[in-house]
Amino acid sequence: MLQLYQVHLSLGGLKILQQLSLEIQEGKITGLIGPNGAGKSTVFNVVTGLIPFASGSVKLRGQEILGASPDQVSRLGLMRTFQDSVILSQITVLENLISASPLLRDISLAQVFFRSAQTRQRKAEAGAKALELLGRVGLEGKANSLAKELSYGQTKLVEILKVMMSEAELIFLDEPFSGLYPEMIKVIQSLIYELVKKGKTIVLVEHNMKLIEEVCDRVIVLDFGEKIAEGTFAEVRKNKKVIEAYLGN
Amino acid sequence: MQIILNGLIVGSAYALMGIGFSLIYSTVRYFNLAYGMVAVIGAYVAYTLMNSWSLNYVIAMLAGALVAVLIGMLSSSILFKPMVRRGGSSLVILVASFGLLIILQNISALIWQNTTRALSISDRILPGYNLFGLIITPNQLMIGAVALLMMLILELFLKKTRYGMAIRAIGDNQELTKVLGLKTEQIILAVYVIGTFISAISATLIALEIGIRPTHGVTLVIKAIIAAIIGGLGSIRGALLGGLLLGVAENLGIYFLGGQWQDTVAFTLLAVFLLVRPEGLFAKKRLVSVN
Amino acid sequence: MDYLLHIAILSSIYSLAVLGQNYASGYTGLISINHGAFMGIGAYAGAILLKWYGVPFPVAFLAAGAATGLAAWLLSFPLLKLKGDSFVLVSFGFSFIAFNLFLNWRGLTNGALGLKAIPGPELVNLLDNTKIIFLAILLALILITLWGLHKILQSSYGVVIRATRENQKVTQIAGHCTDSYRRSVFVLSGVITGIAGLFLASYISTIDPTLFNYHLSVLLLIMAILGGLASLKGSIAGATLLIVLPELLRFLGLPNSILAESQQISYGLILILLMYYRPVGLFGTYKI
Amino acid sequence: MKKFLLPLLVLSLAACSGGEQGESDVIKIGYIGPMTGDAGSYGHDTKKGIDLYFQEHPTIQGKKVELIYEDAICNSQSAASAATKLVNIDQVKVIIGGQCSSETLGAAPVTEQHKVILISPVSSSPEVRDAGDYVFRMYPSDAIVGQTLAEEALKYERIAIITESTDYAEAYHDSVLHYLVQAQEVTPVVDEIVQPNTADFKTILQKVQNAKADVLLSIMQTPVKSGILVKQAAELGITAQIYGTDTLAGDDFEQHAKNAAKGVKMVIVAEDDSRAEVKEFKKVFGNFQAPVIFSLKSYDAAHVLADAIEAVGYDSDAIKQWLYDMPGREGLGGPIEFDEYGENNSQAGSVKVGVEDPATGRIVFELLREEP
Repeated sequence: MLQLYQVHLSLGGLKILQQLSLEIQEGKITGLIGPNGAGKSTVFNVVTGLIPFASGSVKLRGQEILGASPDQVSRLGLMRTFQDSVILSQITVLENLISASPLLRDISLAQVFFRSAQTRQRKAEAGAKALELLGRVGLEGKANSLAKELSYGQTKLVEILKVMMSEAELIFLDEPFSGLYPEMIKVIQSLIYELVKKGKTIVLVEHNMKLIEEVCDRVIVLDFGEKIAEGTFAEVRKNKKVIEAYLGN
Repeated sequence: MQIILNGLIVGSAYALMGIGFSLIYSTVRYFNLAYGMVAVIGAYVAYTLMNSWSLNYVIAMLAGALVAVLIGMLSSSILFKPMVRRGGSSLVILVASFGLLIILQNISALIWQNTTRALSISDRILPGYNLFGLIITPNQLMIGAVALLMMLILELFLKKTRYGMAIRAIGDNQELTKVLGLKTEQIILAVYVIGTFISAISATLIALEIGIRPTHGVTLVIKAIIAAIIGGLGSIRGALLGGLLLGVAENLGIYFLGGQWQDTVAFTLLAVFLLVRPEGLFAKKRLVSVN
Repeated sequence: MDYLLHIAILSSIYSLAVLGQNYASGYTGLISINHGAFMGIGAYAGAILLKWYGVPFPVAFLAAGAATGLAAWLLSFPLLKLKGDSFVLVSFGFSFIAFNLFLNWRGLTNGALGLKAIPGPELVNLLDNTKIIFLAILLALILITLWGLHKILQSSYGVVIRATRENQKVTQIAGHCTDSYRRSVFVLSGVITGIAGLFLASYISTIDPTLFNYHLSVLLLIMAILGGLASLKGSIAGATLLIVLPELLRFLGLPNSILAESQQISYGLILILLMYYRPVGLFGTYKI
Repeated sequence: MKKFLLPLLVLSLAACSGGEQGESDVIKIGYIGPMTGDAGSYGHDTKKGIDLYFQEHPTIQGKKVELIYEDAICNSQSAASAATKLVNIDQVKVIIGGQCSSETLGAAPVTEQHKVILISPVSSSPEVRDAGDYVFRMYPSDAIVGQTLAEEALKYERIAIITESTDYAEAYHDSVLHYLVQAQEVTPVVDEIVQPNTADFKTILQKVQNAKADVLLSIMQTPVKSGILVKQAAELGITAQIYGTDTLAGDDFEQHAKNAAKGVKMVIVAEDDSRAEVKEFKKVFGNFQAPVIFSLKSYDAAHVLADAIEAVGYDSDAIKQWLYDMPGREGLGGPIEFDEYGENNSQAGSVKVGVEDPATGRIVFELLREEP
């Protein structure tokens, strides 16, 4: 599904990603773990085009996307959440969700005026889907209130719903569980399983090892921008380099 | 060549304004448009001191700068700090600072009328000195000398003193300094004092050439912003070079294109820099910040 | 009676301009202090055609919109690369450049002498009191603009541009090319403001560069913020208040020497108090 | 929508109650001028000139005179607002006003439409000539005065001109250039324009220096600009003879130019100092913020208007006709006679030169005694 080959990123002498090569298999949940500052979020930022000045090659289903702009990458079916969950605060929760729907893409002024029935219909369709998703997690009451009124947990939840709205094939989740109490984690876990059931590929960055073991099929370990181990959680757990990286070098 | 000399002299005054502005911006992270007007009020005070109490130019300039510092600190503590505490975004503060600029501009128009007040070192107009073919007028000499002096003092202050290093540290990373226990409130106040002091000196210097008018508040702050952005926001050396570059470019524009295109040249220079090198000459490239 | 019509016409012209300003600043977060320059471009483009080439008013109307749209489109390339403070400052810089162009391109704009005797729309002469028809045309134009903007803002297009206002990166991640949206918003807001400029020119029939300097750009922004960012009726309320207020001051008989200065100081105070207590203004829904 | 109609209603109530005064007991005269802003000093002096006249002659046809002052901040849009208010609310038939040409041009369409007399004491731009047949002006058009300056310049070989890009200065510059190039086929060696707000002339003066011009015409909107130009020219050691226009004299000029003003000449529509009533006027007036001629012209405007109303009553058409037919007369500010365009071009410019007043050591401008 996604191949990174010799991806290198350095900023003013500081090597952030060093000749990183890795592969994400389709339909699986891959965990991306490593101590703080290993470059996990940076990988997300490079692949999704937020950081344009990395070198090497990134192929999504065989198509080179390094250097493409975030919206071009997104159109190829890739969606992500953010570590510190950035929400569009001064618009409604419903609007937050439908802004991620492919139905709202490439609307031109001409379509608004001359094919207004069609655009209205597509917006209504996206709205219905959003309401249905909100209903599933008991947030439909918040649909028309401004997103800034959501609690931290609810914001995390809405971010996952946004990913589901985008119907993306490849999904990057950046610490979706951090700072949540157990029932909320259960809800998000069920949503993730639902995504996998639909044949989506997920890359998960998370510090809670119990969740990684429970959720991920494969795991890739990064340290100082380098891949130091790969395999199932059990194999990786025994790997000496991983222990060393975590327990302190 | 004379044109470039004229440009460097005026540029050194712009550089001073730019340095003060860049210094303040690097610590407080918002644009204070009233900065230029506070400086002009410093020049007005110097003017009044010179005329009513016939103080000599340099003493009046320093006194005027102290008054400007007072106003600067007042505006920071009464208006800007509470707004930052209430979580106002930098845009909100920019618009509020524009409101303050309009108020100060019209108050000085009421006090000193809307005419252009003259400021000069001596009663008689003395012809310029001739240095191997280049003419340098007494005013230009004063501007260049004082500007250079101020820059040296600032450079020493930032490099040698404890406060200086703290200011540079806070410039790089605001959270870091909070963690290190440096009292950011005090440092921000210190930066305001220094920045406003320098800007008032520079405004009083420029006044030697073009007099003092309430509308100069806006033009000066714009020149300071251009110098600061070209040099790279937050970098002192950058603002210095940005100011000089701006001064020379303006004067070359006046000579070759004609006097009426002075502002246009200044803004085109800014636009070109923002297109080619948005982070300016010396600023560091930053990793992406999402919000 | 005429005086009331005069104020109503000025208020509608400025309301139209502030609708343009608010469409860019309130709904799409492009806080620009250069819409005064757009009004100038529209005014001069239309006035030159009307006065020297005697074109019928509708042609000048289209020309004013097209000229301002083109200027906005060209300006959008350097400007949209910037965000936050630098966007505001460079847009402020453009209002200086535009003022200089009006002042010094003597061949086209007759420089500081300005243009005199700019004819108004032909319809106006149906009635002897030209102001009534003038006001009618303006109100019709405002209604059309309100209907159009309302339609855009309720549509999915409106959702996307407000999303770009909140956070460009997140909206890009959601698959929208934010720059093309911001560009089309900036151009349309320029066109609306340019047409308001044309009506100002043909109403007071004599224009000179000082009418369109940075003061006008600042006034339009204050009107948008006072009325309320991201609010259509706020734009109209803000514009009307700041036109009617100074005229009221004429009746209070303040000693003239401090009249203009006190008026300006009240603008400054309004700005600070608004930013401090109620950044959304009277009817606004967006806090910058 | 209904929210903003409220202020309009309030306004109309205030307006209607004030408007309905009968023909009866008061003659209302409007005034439009820049009370504040950069040209505030002009507005101040012209207003004072009118006040002075109506203090001396408080009534016309036995009726009390009421003056209504409106500020137009040297801007055509506010002039239009001021004129509309005066014409509709105060229902004046006569307005003394428009000091800046942009004000007169802004107010003219409103006064023309309502057939109200607009008499401008000091607008000098040639554009005002055909602003309307109810529009009159006391000050000769720049086209005439410019000619005198051009003739003075022709006494030298290499002419340099520096102009500020404002309405008055550019109009004046065009008439001087027109006369030099068309009439005399002489082209200036330097013809530069400077921006209105900044005033750093050194680089342009460098051009004048390099072109070895022997005469420099400084056409500026305000005295302070000429003052700075003269100062910087002296600093750069420029030897060319400097000529200013009627906006040169003023205390701002003196503050900046100081001793460098010695020998600077200026062409101005000058009042004749020798006349006793002019000296008397100056004594009564006190200190001048703008050139003396401005307040004299506004005094004359009030005088001519009062005589017209006295003769034909408070009716604008009658007043218009009376003014056109008015025989030439001698006002404080010089001869007054209106041509068919309402212009008063019966006065050419005269030359003054800066001489050091031995008593105070200050530079004072006196009429050049020997005629060229």
